[in-house]
Amino acid sequence: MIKEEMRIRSNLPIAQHIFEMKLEGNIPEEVNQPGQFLHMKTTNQVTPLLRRPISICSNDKDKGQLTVIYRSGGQGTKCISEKKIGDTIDVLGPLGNGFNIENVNRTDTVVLAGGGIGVPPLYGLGLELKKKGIHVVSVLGFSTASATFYHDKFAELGEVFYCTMDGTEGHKGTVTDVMRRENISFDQLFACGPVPMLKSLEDTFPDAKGALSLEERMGCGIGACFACVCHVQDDPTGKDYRKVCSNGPVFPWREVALR
Amino acid sequence: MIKEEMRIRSNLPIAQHIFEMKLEGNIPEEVNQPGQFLHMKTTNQVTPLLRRPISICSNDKDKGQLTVIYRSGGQGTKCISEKKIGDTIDVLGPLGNGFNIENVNRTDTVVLAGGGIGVPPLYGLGLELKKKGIHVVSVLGFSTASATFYHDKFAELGEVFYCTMDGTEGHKGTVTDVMRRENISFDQLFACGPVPMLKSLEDTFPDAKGALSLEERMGCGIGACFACVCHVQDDPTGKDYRKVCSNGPVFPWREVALR
Amino acid sequence: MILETKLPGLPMKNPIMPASGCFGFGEEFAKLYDLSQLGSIALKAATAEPRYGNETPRVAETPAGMLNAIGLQNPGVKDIIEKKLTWLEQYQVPLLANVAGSTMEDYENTAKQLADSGLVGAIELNISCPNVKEGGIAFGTDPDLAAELTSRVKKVSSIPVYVKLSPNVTSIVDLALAVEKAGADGLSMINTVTGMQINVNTGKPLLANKVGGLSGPAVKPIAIRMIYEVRQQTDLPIIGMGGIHSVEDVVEFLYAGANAVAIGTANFTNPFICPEIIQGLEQWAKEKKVANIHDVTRSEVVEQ
Amino acid sequence: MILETKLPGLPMKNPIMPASGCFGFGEEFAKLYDLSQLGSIALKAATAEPRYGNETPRVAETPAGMLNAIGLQNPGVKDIIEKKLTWLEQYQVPLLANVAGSTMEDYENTAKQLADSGLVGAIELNISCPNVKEGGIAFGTDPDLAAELTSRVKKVSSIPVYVKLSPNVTSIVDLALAVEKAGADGLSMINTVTGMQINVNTGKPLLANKVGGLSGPAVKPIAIRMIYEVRQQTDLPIIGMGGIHSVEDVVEFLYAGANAVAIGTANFTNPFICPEIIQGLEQWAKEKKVANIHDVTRSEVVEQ
Ligand SMILES: Cc1cc2nc3c(=O)[nH]c(=O)nc-3n(C[C@H](O)[C@H](O)[C@H](O)COP(=O)(O)OP(=O)(O)OC[C@H]3O[C@@H](n4cnc5c(N)ncnc54)[C@H](O)[C@@H]3O)c2cc1C
Ligand SMILES: Cc1cc2nc3c(=O)[nH]c(=O)nc-3n(C[C@H](O)[C@H](O)[C@H](O)COP(=O)(O)OP(=O)(O)OC[C@H]3O[C@@H](n4cnc5c(N)ncnc54)[C@H](O)[C@@H]3O)c2cc1C
Ligand SMILES: Cc1cc2nc3c(=O)[nH]c(=O)nc-3n(C[C@H](O)[C@H](O)[C@H](O)COP(=O)(O)O)c2cc1C
Ligand SMILES: Cc1cc2nc3c(=O)[nH]c(=O)nc-3n(C[C@H](O)[C@H](O)[C@H](O)COP(=O)(O)O)c2cc1C
Ligand code: FES
Ligand code: FES
Repeated sequence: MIKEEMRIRSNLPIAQHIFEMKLEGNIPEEVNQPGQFLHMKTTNQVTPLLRRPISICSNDKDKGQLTVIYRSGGQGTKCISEKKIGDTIDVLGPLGNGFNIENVNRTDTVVLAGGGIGVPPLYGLGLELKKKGIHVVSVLGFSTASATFYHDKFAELGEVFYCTMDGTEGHKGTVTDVMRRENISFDQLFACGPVPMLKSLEDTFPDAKGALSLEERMGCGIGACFACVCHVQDDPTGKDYRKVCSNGPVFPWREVALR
Repeated sequence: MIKEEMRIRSNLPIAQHIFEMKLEGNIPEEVNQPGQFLHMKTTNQVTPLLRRPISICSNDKDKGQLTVIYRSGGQGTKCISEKKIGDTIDVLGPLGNGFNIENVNRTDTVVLAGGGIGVPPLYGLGLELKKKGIHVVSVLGFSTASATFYHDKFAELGEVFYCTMDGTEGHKGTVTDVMRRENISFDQLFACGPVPMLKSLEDTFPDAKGALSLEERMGCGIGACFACVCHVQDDPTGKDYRKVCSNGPVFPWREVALR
Repeated sequence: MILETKLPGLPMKNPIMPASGCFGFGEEFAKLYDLSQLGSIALKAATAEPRYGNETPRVAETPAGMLNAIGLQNPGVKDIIEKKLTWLEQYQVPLLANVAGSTMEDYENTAKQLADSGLVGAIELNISCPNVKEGGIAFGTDPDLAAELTSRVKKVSSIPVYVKLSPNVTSIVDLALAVEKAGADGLSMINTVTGMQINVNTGKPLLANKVGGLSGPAVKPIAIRMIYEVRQQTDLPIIGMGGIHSVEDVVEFLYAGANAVAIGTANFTNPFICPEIIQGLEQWAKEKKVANIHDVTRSEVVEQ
Repeated sequence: MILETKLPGLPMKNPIMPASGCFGFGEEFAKLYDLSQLGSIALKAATAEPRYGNETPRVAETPAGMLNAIGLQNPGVKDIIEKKLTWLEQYQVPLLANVAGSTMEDYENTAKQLADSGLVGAIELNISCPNVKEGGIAFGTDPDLAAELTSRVKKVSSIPVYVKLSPNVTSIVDLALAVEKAGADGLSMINTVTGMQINVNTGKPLLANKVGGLSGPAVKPIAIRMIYEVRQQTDLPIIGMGGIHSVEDVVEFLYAGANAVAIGTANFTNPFICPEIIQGLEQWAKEKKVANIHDVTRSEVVEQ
């Protein structure tokens, strides 16, 4: 884990409220799994006070560059979206444990199930899987057509199913709906998106292998403050826990309680 | 008084910690006296919370441009100093009452006595006096040579005496020292600078005509909050007051108590 | 879409007013916009006699906030009525007259004169100003004294009386319930939080008065908590304040349990903030399809 | 130039320590820098039994501050001693063990075990955590209870006891004097200010626990004021905290009357803040030609 001022190489809107930012520095060298995240200070001021956790979308060790995709919504992400090429940004990373693909076999079919701003880390994961020659199917859900992004990039990974809540692009409905309707089968399922989506996937595919990536409000981002804990499934005492920032954000299916 | 986003035309260091900034907008049209000031929001965030009062150094109604000179010291002025050409800045102005030169006769000799960051508004005042054909002598005091600025500009107004506390430029000592030592006489004396300087001028020239410009910590800048009041001289009740922001910042000599 | 807000003595067009001490008597702002847009105006504190207040510096900036120790500078109640209130009458805005003092008699006299003037809609008892030495604070921290003061002022005042509560207490609920019992018609909360800044160059307090009152966004979470707590215990009208800078902030205060809000420090950052927020609130209600702004206040808060 | 700071039970190299709850038991930070640089470490609160704490969301961001309602999650005093303290021993940093509980017996037992372990330099009684329902707060707001708790813990503890004071009181001086009389060896101040944030999309409190503790730069003026007030009344060592983010902030706390300082929330913004501030303080003292950092604390504060 490094704290550094990363240089901004580009920072452009790619969909409604969605920005893609390319950053350069020493952190890319340290990234060891897709699904790890950065903790970003949005200004040099004491407001916004807290860092913002943003997943690494893709990483290029050789160039020392990485890409993040983020939604500009609240105060902090708005500050990030106003940064210009050549500016620097104070970044802590890489943080957390990402997607472990060591147990994915070369002959497996992997489904990447992404919802909204949960889609970006799946792209980096897909790149790694493809590098290993693994068959990748992406099922990507968005609220509406104007919120979608990275069509070409996901197309390069393999087959892609889109769905939107309002039906303006792809199937109308949720990621789970599409997977059921299209009878999409898989050996391993990797997912990132809002909790209701994850929950519905877990309920629908109770035996799925693979992993999911969780979000939780964070303080430190490094495991010290206990802001980001979640419960564990099958824990009669109710006292067991995982920290999303340092044990996760990626967990095997059915390890943590989704609520 | 207008509140507007002024466009930054330049923002460059001209001495140690001292910046000159040129701004464009509708405020210049409203300026009616040298010595009025702007109240500047330094960021779009809630920190720094308060606006910063900065005097108008010179004003060009025709071009819709004005110049300010400021010292980058604390948090807020640092934010201003980081702004780039083309950026905008939220400005309230023009505020307050400036130097009244209606009572200066064409044949008068006027001394402009400035100390440090009190020097800038005197330049705009000097321009107006010169326009009326009045004989201007400037006596400018700084801490040290590297903090001085606007040599050429003041030279264009007339004779200039410099002094520095450490003797690195001009006379060693204060503005009052220089005026005494050089026997500088005047019909009217206009001054802006730290209170000890103003006080020493007032003590040395107890009958001076003209005016001085005061500083005080401000809240609103428009006369509503009573943050910036000062006592009045010869006020037995102790209850009389002036607001620096709206009655001043320029006052005739001996109207307000200097402490 | 309804913004109208009827509080005791204050038939407001909308739930927005400038906060006491941050708007003078409106003269400066009247040059900037039409004051008749405002729901109400909380006037600068009136005392029986004219006051100069504290020495300067009277304000300091803090992270997302400011400290002030103005010390209740004002021309005295007589001048206020004669010069300020008669002038304000033209705007037809219901006025909330903030009253301060060092003795119960002071409060009674000042409040009575204001009420009898017929020019203000309600009295706001400032029992919580941290910036004056002579009493005032004790009234704001001791429930018994607060109650006694309230009932005495109620007796002499023909118009509704709001009590402005101090956040510098262990239990603001105790204070609220005490003044409610004593007959208060409404609550204003919160006044400023006592704070201090030290000048690191001199090692001494920056404000001449040493301590000052903290206001601005920094205190908003404290205000929201206190209003939420008090709202669980009483149905009295609450005028909420503390750090409001945006329409979202106003909505947060309404959800917490405020019936109307006052905007203080933000007037310094943006003198046009009050009319801008009134417009913005209208817009917000339209977008959220809220028919009556007071549906926001009441519906969500009752259950703990 | 001397930064050394000798407080009861805490022979510190410098006056800087991370604040309780913001640094865990140091494990995460030990990966980032050498903990032996620190003056001391205030450990995360220990309770008699393991606790899960509150549900999430446990933190919210506020203007220049944050709210937290962790709810004292910790593995229980036994595990803390066996796993955390024995591991921390390698750094040779004096430890300040924060203790919380819901009954006096809880506090006594936990404090005794920690003291008896021989692994910590002093106890910090957390009588002021606003984020747990079962008691704890009352100890922090009632001077008599605070005093009783202090003297009971003093009796069972072989090491010095600091009491961590709550800012959510009418008079923090009363609390300070009460625990001083009861035998406290030092004071920590301030704990967090109780606050709330409401999610304007749902109209409901954002934190699962509804209320949380406000920390960060926003509360600094409150902390400075309280330390300054308490310093007028007692010579007890004070560990000051609340919003420290820079060397200037540390100096401000020392001028206010603190003998050492703790840095909490700033560790989240910058995990390297503690060593950076230690270095910066050394630099500052050099520039200002301060021979002993404690000349700053004492000289300026005594006169009111
Ligand atoms: C491990 C992880 C990876 C993430 N990856 C991405 C990503 O790649 N792209 C992306 O757009 N978003 C991502 N998020 C969500 C992102 O962190 C939030 O959208 C962001 O923090 C909101 O900040 P704001 O300034 O827009 O909102 P504000 O409302 O100003 O935020 C206020 C506070 O709440 C926190 N917060 C608000 N929403 C969330 C949330 N959903 N999750 C966690 N904290 C939140 C903020 O961090 C901040 O502390 C990720 C979250 C986590 C935990
Ligand atoms: C009428 C008037 C005209 C001024 N003209 C100029 C000018 O032309 N050029 C220039 O460099 N400076 C000028 N000043 C001083 C300038 O306002 C302060 O230097 C500036 O506000 C300091 O801000 P900061 O962010 O650097 O300091 P910070 O320490 O961050 O300021 C903290 C707070 O203190 C206030 N403050 C600090 N010092 C002063 C001061 N000397 N006067 C008033 N408020 C202060 C700030 O406004 C802010 O509210 C003027 C002041 C006044 C009142
Ligand atoms: C400069 C200033 C002066 C104030 N004067 C008064 C006053 O005279 N009477 C009063 O009841 N409150 C006074 N207050 C408190 C405000 O009315 C308000 O309660 C407080 O500032 C919180 O709101 P805000 O954060 O929006 O400013 C004053 C506040 C400030 C900043
Ligand atoms: C996430 C978090 C957890 C905390 N946990 C504790 C705790 O367990 N015990 C305690 O005494 N104080 C706790 N505190 C309070 C801090 O120790 C400190 O008193 C307070 O945060 C003010 O300092 P700061 O503004 O530098 O954070 C906690 C604060 C935070 C932000
Ligand atoms: S964010 Fe601090 S432990 Fe996870
Ligand atoms: S700054 Fe508000 S009255 Fe002058």
